[in-house]
Amino acid sequence: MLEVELFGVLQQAAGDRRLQLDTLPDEPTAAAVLAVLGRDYPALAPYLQRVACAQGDSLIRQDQRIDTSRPLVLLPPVSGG
Amino acid sequence: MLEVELFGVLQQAAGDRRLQLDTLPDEPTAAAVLAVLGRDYPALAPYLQRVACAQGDSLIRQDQRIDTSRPLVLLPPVSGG
Amino acid sequence: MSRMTDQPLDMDQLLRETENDACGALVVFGGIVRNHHGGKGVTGMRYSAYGPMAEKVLTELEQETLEKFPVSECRIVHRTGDLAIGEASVLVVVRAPHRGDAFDGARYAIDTLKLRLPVWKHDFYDDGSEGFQDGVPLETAAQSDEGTRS
Amino acid sequence: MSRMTDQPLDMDQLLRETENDACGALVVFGGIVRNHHGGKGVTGMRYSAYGPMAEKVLTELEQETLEKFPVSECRIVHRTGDLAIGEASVLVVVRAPHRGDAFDGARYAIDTLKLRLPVWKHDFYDDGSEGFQDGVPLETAAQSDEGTRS
Repeated sequence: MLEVELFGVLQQAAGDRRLQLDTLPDEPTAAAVLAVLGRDYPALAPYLQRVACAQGDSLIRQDQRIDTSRPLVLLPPVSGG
Repeated sequence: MLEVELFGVLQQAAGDRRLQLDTLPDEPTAAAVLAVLGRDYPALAPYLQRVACAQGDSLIRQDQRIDTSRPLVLLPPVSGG
Repeated sequence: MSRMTDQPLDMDQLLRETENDACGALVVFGGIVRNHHGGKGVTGMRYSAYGPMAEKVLTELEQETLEKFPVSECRIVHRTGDLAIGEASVLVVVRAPHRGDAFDGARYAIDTLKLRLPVWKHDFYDDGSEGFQDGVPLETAAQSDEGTRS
Repeated sequence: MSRMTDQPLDMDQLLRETENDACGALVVFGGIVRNHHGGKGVTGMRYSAYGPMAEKVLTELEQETLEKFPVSECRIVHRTGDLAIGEASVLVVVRAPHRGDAFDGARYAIDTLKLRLPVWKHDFYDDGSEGFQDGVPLETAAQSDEGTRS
Protein backbone atom coordinates (compact mmCIF):
# COMPACT_ATOMS: atom_id res chain seq x y z
CA MET A 1 0.00 0.00 0.00
CA LEU A 2 1.23 3.48 -0.83
CA GLU A 3 -0.11 6.91 -0.01
CA VAL A 4 0.17 9.48 -2.82
CA GLU A 5 -0.04 13.23 -2.15
CA LEU A 6 -1.18 15.53 -4.92
CA PHE A 7 -0.54 19.24 -5.42
CA GLY A 8 -1.73 22.01 -7.70
CA VAL A 9 -3.62 21.02 -10.80
CA LEU A 10 -3.33 17.33 -9.82
CA GLN A 11 -5.70 17.92 -6.91
CA GLN A 12 -8.16 19.49 -9.30
CA ALA A 13 -7.85 16.61 -11.78
CA ALA A 14 -8.21 13.88 -9.15
CA GLY A 15 -10.75 15.75 -7.04
CA ASP A 16 -8.71 14.93 -3.94
CA ARG A 17 -5.43 15.71 -2.15
CA ARG A 18 -4.50 12.13 -1.37
CA LEU A 19 -4.88 8.74 -3.04
CA GLN A 20 -4.12 5.23 -1.84
CA LEU A 21 -2.61 2.65 -4.14
CA ASP A 22 -3.23 -0.88 -2.87
CA THR A 23 -1.66 -2.95 -5.62
CA LEU A 24 1.93 -2.20 -6.55
CA PRO A 25 4.91 -4.02 -8.03
CA ASP A 26 7.52 -5.20 -5.50
CA GLU A 27 10.10 -2.55 -4.59
CA PRO A 28 8.56 -0.03 -6.97
CA THR A 29 10.39 2.84 -8.61
CA ALA A 30 8.69 6.21 -8.87
CA ALA A 31 8.15 5.54 -12.58
CA ALA A 32 6.36 2.26 -11.79
CA VAL A 33 4.01 4.08 -9.41
CA LEU A 34 3.27 6.73 -12.03
CA ALA A 35 2.41 3.96 -14.52
CA VAL A 36 -0.07 2.42 -12.08
CA LEU A 37 -1.57 5.85 -11.33
CA GLY A 38 -2.03 6.68 -15.00
CA ARG A 39 -3.88 3.39 -15.51
CA ASP A 40 -6.09 3.60 -12.39
CA TYR A 41 -6.76 7.36 -12.57
CA PRO A 42 -7.22 8.35 -16.23
CA ALA A 43 -7.96 11.97 -15.19
CA LEU A 44 -4.37 12.22 -13.91
CA ALA A 45 -2.75 10.64 -16.96
CA PRO A 46 -2.35 13.82 -19.06
CA TYR A 47 -0.37 15.47 -16.26
CA LEU A 48 2.00 12.69 -15.25
CA GLN A 49 4.50 13.36 -18.05
CA ARG A 50 5.46 16.70 -16.49
CA VAL A 51 5.27 15.68 -12.83
CA ALA A 52 8.21 15.62 -10.42
CA CYS A 53 8.29 13.17 -7.51
CA ALA A 54 9.36 13.82 -3.93
CA GLN A 55 9.50 12.05 -0.61
CA GLY A 56 9.87 14.17 2.51
CA ASP A 57 11.71 17.38 1.64
CA SER A 58 13.64 16.00 -1.35
CA LEU A 59 13.01 15.38 -5.02
CA ILE A 60 13.63 11.83 -6.21
CA ARG A 61 14.52 10.57 -9.66
CA GLN A 62 11.93 8.50 -11.43
CA ASP A 63 14.24 5.52 -11.73
CA GLN A 64 14.75 5.58 -7.96
CA ARG A 65 13.10 3.00 -5.70
CA ILE A 66 10.70 4.63 -3.31
CA ASP A 67 10.11 4.08 0.39
CA THR A 68 6.55 2.75 0.44
CA SER A 69 6.21 3.53 4.14
CA ARG A 70 6.18 7.26 3.32
CA PRO A 71 3.88 9.22 0.98
CA LEU A 72 4.99 9.70 -2.60
CA VAL A 73 4.45 13.37 -3.41
CA LEU A 74 3.56 14.42 -6.95
CA LEU A 75 4.51 17.97 -7.94
CA PRO A 76 3.15 19.44 -11.19
CA PRO A 77 4.98 22.31 -12.95
CA VAL A 78 5.56 25.11 -10.44
CA SER A 79 4.45 28.75 -10.65
CA GLY A 80 5.73 30.41 -7.48
CA GLY A 81 7.09 33.90 -7.09
CA MET B 1 30.72 91.75 -11.41
CA LEU B 2 29.91 88.07 -11.14
CA GLU B 3 28.99 85.87 -8.24
CA VAL B 4 30.48 82.36 -8.32
CA GLU B 5 29.03 79.51 -6.22
CA LEU B 6 31.25 76.61 -5.25
CA PHE B 7 30.35 73.04 -4.29
CA GLY B 8 32.07 69.98 -2.90
CA VAL B 9 35.84 69.97 -2.88
CA LEU B 10 35.89 73.48 -4.40
CA GLN B 11 34.51 74.91 -1.16
CA GLN B 12 37.28 73.17 0.71
CA ALA B 13 39.95 74.44 -1.71
CA ALA B 14 38.69 78.03 -1.70
CA GLY B 15 37.72 78.07 1.98
CA ASP B 16 34.37 79.60 1.01
CA ARG B 17 31.06 78.82 -0.70
CA ARG B 18 30.92 82.00 -2.78
CA LEU B 19 33.38 84.25 -4.56
CA GLN B 20 32.95 87.56 -6.33
CA LEU B 21 34.81 88.36 -9.54
CA ASP B 22 35.00 92.09 -10.16
CA THR B 23 37.03 92.23 -13.34
CA LEU B 24 35.81 90.18 -16.28
CA PRO B 25 36.01 90.27 -20.06
CA ASP B 26 32.93 91.69 -21.84
CA GLU B 27 30.18 89.13 -22.45
CA PRO B 28 32.25 86.36 -20.91
CA THR B 29 31.93 82.66 -21.71
CA ALA B 30 32.07 80.11 -18.88
CA ALA B 31 35.58 79.21 -20.06
CA ALA B 32 36.71 82.84 -19.78
CA VAL B 33 35.43 83.00 -16.21
CA LEU B 34 37.27 79.77 -15.33
CA ALA B 35 40.49 81.28 -16.74
CA VAL B 36 40.11 84.34 -14.51
CA LEU B 37 39.33 82.15 -11.50
CA GLY B 38 42.36 79.95 -12.05
CA ARG B 39 44.57 83.04 -12.15
CA ASP B 40 43.05 84.84 -9.15
CA TYR B 41 42.53 81.72 -6.97
CA PRO B 42 45.52 79.38 -7.46
CA ALA B 43 44.05 76.95 -4.89
CA LEU B 44 41.15 76.30 -7.28
CA ALA B 45 43.30 75.89 -10.39
CA PRO B 46 43.95 72.12 -10.04
CA TYR B 47 40.20 71.42 -9.96
CA LEU B 48 38.94 73.60 -12.80
CA GLN B 49 39.82 71.13 -15.54
CA ARG B 50 37.15 68.70 -14.29
CA VAL B 51 34.52 71.23 -13.28
CA ALA B 52 31.07 71.55 -14.87
CA CYS B 53 29.29 74.91 -15.00
CA ALA B 54 25.64 75.66 -14.32
CA GLN B 55 23.30 78.60 -14.05
CA GLY B 56 19.98 78.09 -12.31
CA ASP B 57 18.92 74.47 -12.69
CA SER B 58 20.78 73.78 -15.96
CA LEU B 59 24.28 72.86 -17.01
CA ILE B 60 25.91 75.18 -19.52
CA ARG B 61 28.65 74.48 -22.03
CA GLN B 62 31.96 76.17 -21.44
CA ASP B 63 31.82 77.97 -24.79
CA GLN B 64 28.46 79.44 -23.84
CA ARG B 65 28.13 83.10 -22.84
CA ILE B 66 26.91 83.41 -19.28
CA ASP B 67 24.30 85.68 -17.74
CA THR B 68 26.41 87.81 -15.39
CA SER B 69 23.30 88.86 -13.45
CA ARG B 70 23.00 85.33 -12.05
CA PRO B 71 25.56 83.25 -10.13
CA LEU B 72 27.84 80.96 -12.08
CA VAL B 73 27.77 77.59 -10.30
CA LEU B 74 30.85 75.37 -10.35
CA LEU B 75 30.24 71.64 -9.89
CA PRO B 76 33.20 69.31 -9.27
CA PRO B 77 32.98 65.58 -10.14
CA VAL B 78 29.86 64.16 -8.49
CA SER B 79 29.61 61.26 -6.03
CA GLY B 80 25.91 60.88 -5.23
CA GLY B 81 23.97 57.69 -4.65
CA MET C 1 9.76 34.87 10.16
CA SER C 2 9.75 31.41 8.61
CA ARG C 3 10.37 31.46 4.89
CA MET C 4 6.95 30.06 3.93
CA THR C 5 4.07 31.79 5.67
CA ASP C 6 0.35 32.39 5.33
CA GLN C 7 0.73 35.80 6.99
CA PRO C 8 1.29 39.10 5.12
CA LEU C 9 4.98 39.52 4.32
CA ASP C 10 6.76 42.11 6.47
CA MET C 11 9.41 44.00 4.53
CA ASP C 12 10.46 46.11 7.51
CA GLN C 13 11.20 43.00 9.52
CA LEU C 14 13.32 41.55 6.70
CA LEU C 15 15.24 44.82 6.41
CA ARG C 16 15.95 44.76 10.15
CA GLU C 17 17.00 41.11 10.07
CA THR C 18 19.50 41.77 7.26
CA GLU C 19 21.11 44.95 8.60
CA ASN C 20 24.83 44.87 7.81
CA ASP C 21 27.12 47.87 8.27
CA ALA C 22 29.56 46.66 5.60
CA CYS C 23 26.94 46.76 2.83
CA GLY C 24 26.49 49.89 0.73
CA ALA C 25 23.80 48.37 -1.49
CA LEU C 26 20.34 47.02 -0.76
CA VAL C 27 18.12 45.45 -3.41
CA VAL C 28 14.59 44.29 -2.64
CA PHE C 29 12.48 42.36 -5.11
CA GLY C 30 8.76 42.01 -4.47
CA GLY C 31 6.37 39.84 -6.42
CA ILE C 32 2.97 41.55 -6.26
CA VAL C 33 -0.44 40.12 -7.14
CA ARG C 34 -1.48 42.06 -10.22
CA ASN C 35 -4.91 42.60 -11.70
CA HIS C 36 -4.36 40.85 -15.03
CA HIS C 37 -2.94 37.61 -16.44
CA GLY C 38 -2.99 36.29 -19.98
CA GLY C 39 -5.34 39.02 -21.13
CA LYS C 40 -7.92 38.38 -18.40
CA GLY C 41 -8.79 40.47 -15.36
CA VAL C 42 -7.68 38.91 -12.07
CA THR C 43 -9.56 39.54 -8.81
CA GLY C 44 -7.37 37.50 -6.47
CA MET C 45 -5.01 34.56 -6.20
CA ARG C 46 -4.46 31.51 -4.07
CA TYR C 47 -0.94 30.20 -3.53
CA SER C 48 -0.44 26.64 -2.36
CA ALA C 49 2.87 24.99 -1.52
CA TYR C 50 4.45 21.68 -0.68
CA GLY C 51 5.64 23.00 2.65
CA PRO C 52 8.49 20.75 3.81
CA MET C 53 10.32 20.97 0.50
CA ALA C 54 9.52 24.66 -0.09
CA GLU C 55 11.13 25.74 3.19
CA LYS C 56 14.24 23.72 2.34
CA VAL C 57 14.45 25.07 -1.23
CA LEU C 58 14.39 28.68 0.03
CA THR C 59 17.01 28.00 2.70
CA GLU C 60 19.29 26.41 0.12
CA LEU C 61 18.66 29.16 -2.42
CA GLU C 62 19.64 31.86 0.10
CA GLN C 63 22.86 29.95 0.78
CA GLU C 64 23.55 29.37 -2.91
CA THR C 65 23.08 33.09 -3.68
CA LEU C 66 25.55 33.96 -0.93
CA GLU C 67 28.05 31.52 -2.40
CA LYS C 68 27.66 32.44 -6.08
CA PHE C 69 27.74 36.25 -5.70
CA PRO C 70 29.79 38.65 -3.57
CA VAL C 71 26.74 39.48 -1.46
CA SER C 72 26.59 39.46 2.33
CA GLU C 73 22.90 38.97 3.09
CA CYS C 74 20.12 37.13 1.29
CA ARG C 75 16.64 36.49 2.70
CA ILE C 76 13.64 35.11 0.83
CA VAL C 77 10.08 34.73 2.10
CA HIS C 78 7.04 33.44 0.22
CA ARG C 79 3.37 33.78 1.06
CA THR C 80 0.68 31.12 0.79
CA GLY C 81 -3.11 31.26 0.99
CA ASP C 82 -5.53 33.78 -0.50
CA LEU C 83 -3.99 37.05 -1.64
CA ALA C 84 -5.68 40.25 -2.79
CA ILE C 85 -4.51 42.44 -5.66
CA GLY C 86 -1.51 44.50 -4.54
CA GLU C 87 -0.32 42.06 -1.86
CA ALA C 88 3.21 40.66 -1.98
CA SER C 89 3.55 36.95 -2.74
CA VAL C 90 7.33 36.90 -2.41
CA LEU C 91 10.09 39.17 -1.07
CA VAL C 92 13.79 38.84 -1.78
CA VAL C 93 16.23 41.04 0.16
CA VAL C 94 19.90 41.14 -0.80
CA ARG C 95 22.64 43.32 0.66
CA ALA C 96 26.16 43.66 -0.72
CA PRO C 97 29.13 46.00 -0.51
CA HIS C 98 28.52 46.99 -4.18
CA ARG C 99 25.31 47.59 -6.08
CA GLY C 100 25.96 45.51 -9.19
CA ASP C 101 26.41 42.42 -7.05
CA ALA C 102 23.25 43.13 -5.07
CA PHE C 103 21.22 43.43 -8.29
CA ASP C 104 22.77 40.27 -9.73
CA GLY C 105 22.18 38.27 -6.55
CA ALA C 106 18.55 39.34 -6.18
CA ARG C 107 17.81 38.59 -9.80
CA TYR C 108 19.42 35.18 -9.56
CA ALA C 109 17.45 34.38 -6.43
CA ILE C 110 14.03 35.21 -7.90
CA ASP C 111 14.80 33.67 -11.31
CA THR C 112 15.94 30.45 -9.66
CA LEU C 113 13.07 30.40 -7.16
CA LYS C 114 10.68 30.23 -10.10
CA LEU C 115 12.41 27.07 -11.34
CA ARG C 116 12.63 25.25 -8.02
CA LEU C 117 10.05 26.29 -5.46
CA PRO C 118 7.11 23.86 -5.14
CA VAL C 119 4.39 26.54 -5.17
CA TRP C 120 1.30 26.81 -7.38
CA LYS C 121 -0.71 29.86 -8.36
CA HIS C 122 -4.46 29.58 -8.68
CA ASP C 123 -6.05 32.60 -10.42
CA PHE C 124 -9.55 33.93 -9.87
CA TYR C 125 -10.73 35.90 -12.89
CA ASP C 126 -13.25 38.71 -13.11
CA ASP C 127 -15.42 36.65 -15.48
CA GLY C 128 -16.04 34.16 -12.67
CA SER C 129 -13.65 31.55 -14.02
CA GLU C 130 -10.61 30.27 -12.14
CA GLY C 131 -7.74 27.90 -12.59
CA PHE C 132 -4.16 26.93 -11.88
CA GLN C 133 -1.51 28.71 -13.91
CA ASP C 134 0.67 26.43 -15.95
CA GLY C 135 4.25 26.45 -14.75
CA VAL C 136 7.76 25.09 -15.08
CA PRO C 137 8.38 21.36 -14.59
CA LEU C 138 10.70 20.77 -11.63
CA GLU C 139 14.01 19.25 -12.57
CA THR C 140 15.20 16.29 -10.58
CA ALA C 141 18.89 15.94 -9.89
CA ALA C 142 19.37 13.40 -12.66
CA GLN C 143 18.04 15.83 -15.25
CA SER C 144 19.78 18.98 -14.06
CA ASP C 145 23.34 20.20 -14.63
CA GLU C 146 24.33 19.79 -11.03
CA GLY C 147 23.94 16.54 -9.23
CA THR C 148 23.66 17.91 -5.72
CA ARG C 149 20.34 19.65 -5.76
CA SER C 150 17.89 17.03 -4.62
CA MET D 1 8.20 63.78 -0.30
CA SER D 2 10.38 66.07 -2.37
CA ARG D 3 13.13 64.21 -4.18
CA MET D 4 15.99 65.91 -2.32
CA THR D 5 15.54 65.98 1.43
CA ASP D 6 17.54 66.33 4.63
CA GLN D 7 15.06 64.04 6.43
CA PRO D 8 15.42 60.23 6.77
CA LEU D 9 14.12 58.52 3.63
CA ASP D 10 10.76 56.81 4.09
CA MET D 11 10.51 53.60 2.06
CA ASP D 12 6.96 52.84 3.19
CA GLN D 13 5.78 56.19 1.90
CA LEU D 14 7.44 55.61 -1.48
CA LEU D 15 5.83 52.18 -1.70
CA ARG D 16 2.41 53.68 -1.00
CA GLU D 17 2.94 56.48 -3.51
CA THR D 18 3.82 54.00 -6.27
CA GLU D 19 1.06 51.45 -5.70
CA ASN D 20 -0.13 50.17 -9.08
CA ASP D 21 -2.46 47.18 -9.47
CA ALA D 22 -1.17 46.37 -12.95
CA CYS D 23 2.39 45.75 -11.73
CA GLY D 24 3.52 42.27 -10.73
CA ALA D 25 7.09 43.31 -9.97
CA LEU D 26 8.60 45.73 -7.47
CA VAL D 27 12.31 46.49 -7.28
CA VAL D 28 13.76 48.77 -4.62
CA PHE D 29 17.37 49.89 -4.61
CA GLY D 30 18.79 51.49 -1.48
CA GLY D 31 22.19 53.12 -1.18
CA ILE D 32 23.30 52.65 2.42
CA VAL D 33 26.11 54.38 4.29
CA ARG D 34 28.65 51.64 4.91
CA ASN D 35 31.43 51.45 7.45
CA HIS D 36 34.36 51.33 5.04
CA HIS D 37 35.70 53.09 1.95
CA GLY D 38 38.99 52.67 0.14
CA GLY D 39 40.34 50.44 2.87
CA LYS D 40 39.59 52.91 5.69
CA GLY D 41 36.96 52.69 8.39
CA VAL D 42 34.11 55.19 7.96
CA THR D 43 32.22 56.62 10.94
CA GLY D 44 29.73 58.80 9.05
CA MET D 45 29.12 60.79 5.90
CA ARG D 46 27.91 64.21 4.86
CA TYR D 47 26.04 64.61 1.58
CA SER D 48 25.80 68.04 0.01
CA ALA D 49 23.89 68.93 -3.16
CA TYR D 50 23.30 71.71 -5.62
CA GLY D 51 19.60 71.73 -4.84
CA PRO D 52 17.83 73.39 -7.79
CA MET D 53 19.57 71.23 -10.35
CA ALA D 54 19.46 68.04 -8.27
CA GLU D 55 15.68 68.14 -7.95
CA LYS D 56 15.36 68.63 -11.72
CA VAL D 57 17.84 65.86 -12.54
CA LEU D 58 15.85 63.36 -10.43
CA THR D 59 12.53 64.41 -11.94
CA GLU D 60 13.94 64.01 -15.46
CA LEU D 61 15.60 60.70 -14.60
CA GLU D 62 12.32 59.25 -13.32
CA GLN D 63 10.66 60.30 -16.58
CA GLU D 64 13.51 58.98 -18.71
CA THR D 65 13.38 55.60 -16.94
CA LEU D 66 9.63 55.39 -17.61
CA GLU D 67 10.27 56.14 -21.29
CA LYS D 68 13.24 53.82 -21.85
CA PHE D 69 11.85 50.73 -20.09
CA PRO D 70 8.42 49.08 -19.95
CA VAL D 71 7.99 50.12 -16.33
CA SER D 72 4.96 51.87 -14.86
CA GLU D 73 6.32 53.62 -11.78
CA CYS D 74 9.68 55.14 -10.94
CA ARG D 75 10.43 57.28 -7.89
CA ILE D 76 13.84 58.43 -6.68
CA VAL D 77 14.69 60.27 -3.47
CA HIS D 78 18.10 61.36 -2.20
CA ARG D 79 19.15 62.43 1.25
CA THR D 80 21.45 65.31 2.18
CA GLY D 81 23.14 66.29 5.43
CA ASP D 82 24.89 64.15 8.02
CA LEU D 83 24.18 60.41 7.80
CA ALA D 84 25.11 57.62 10.18
CA ILE D 85 26.29 54.15 9.19
CA GLY D 86 23.32 52.09 8.03
CA GLU D 87 21.16 55.04 6.94
CA ALA D 88 19.88 55.24 3.36
CA SER D 89 21.34 57.98 1.16
CA VAL D 90 19.18 57.13 -1.85
CA LEU D 91 16.09 55.05 -2.62
CA VAL D 92 14.91 54.02 -6.08
CA VAL D 93 11.50 52.36 -6.40
CA VAL D 94 10.43 50.84 -9.72
CA ARG D 95 7.27 48.89 -10.49
CA ALA D 96 6.55 47.05 -13.73
CA PRO D 97 4.27 44.32 -15.05
CA HIS D 98 7.32 42.02 -15.42
CA ARG D 99 10.32 41.53 -13.20
CA GLY D 100 13.13 41.77 -15.74
CA ASP D 101 11.98 45.23 -16.74
CA ALA D 102 11.73 46.35 -13.11
CA PHE D 103 15.32 45.21 -12.46
CA ASP D 104 16.59 46.86 -15.65
CA GLY D 105 14.79 50.12 -14.92
CA ALA D 106 16.01 50.36 -11.32
CA ARG D 107 19.57 49.59 -12.33
CA TYR D 108 19.49 52.18 -15.10
CA ALA D 109 18.11 54.78 -12.71
CA ILE D 110 20.81 54.34 -10.05
CA ASP D 111 23.65 53.94 -12.57
CA THR D 112 22.59 57.13 -14.37
CA LEU D 113 21.98 59.03 -11.14
CA LYS D 114 25.62 58.52 -10.29
CA LEU D 115 26.65 60.21 -13.55
CA ARG D 116 24.31 63.18 -13.37
CA LEU D 117 23.20 64.13 -9.88
CA PRO D 118 25.06 67.13 -8.43
CA VAL D 119 25.72 65.58 -5.02
CA TRP D 120 29.00 65.21 -3.14
CA LYS D 121 30.01 62.71 -0.47
CA HIS D 122 32.22 63.80 2.36
CA ASP D 123 33.62 60.88 4.39
CA PHE D 124 34.56 60.91 8.06
CA TYR D 125 37.11 58.21 8.85
CA ASP D 126 37.81 56.41 12.07
CA ASP D 127 41.41 57.68 12.11
CA GLY D 128 40.06 61.23 12.52
CA SER D 129 40.68 62.23 8.91
CA GLU D 130 37.96 63.33 6.52
CA GLY D 131 37.52 64.40 2.92
CA PHE D 132 35.41 64.58 -0.20
CA GLN D 133 35.28 61.44 -2.29
CA ASP D 134 36.49 61.89 -5.82
CA GLY D 135 33.72 61.41 -8.36
CA VAL D 136 32.60 61.50 -11.95
CA PRO D 137 32.88 64.74 -13.94
CA LEU D 138 29.44 65.93 -15.07
CA GLU D 139 28.97 65.92 -18.81
CA THR D 140 27.52 69.00 -20.41
CA ALA D 141 25.19 68.61 -23.36
CA ALA D 142 27.92 69.46 -25.87
CA GLN D 143 30.08 66.59 -24.63
CA SER D 144 27.40 63.94 -24.24
CA ASP D 145 25.75 61.68 -26.80
CA GLU D 146 22.40 63.38 -26.56
CA GLY D 147 22.00 67.09 -27.08
CA THR D 148 18.88 67.56 -25.01
CA ARG D 149 20.07 66.96 -21.50
CA SER D 150 21.10 70.44 -20.33
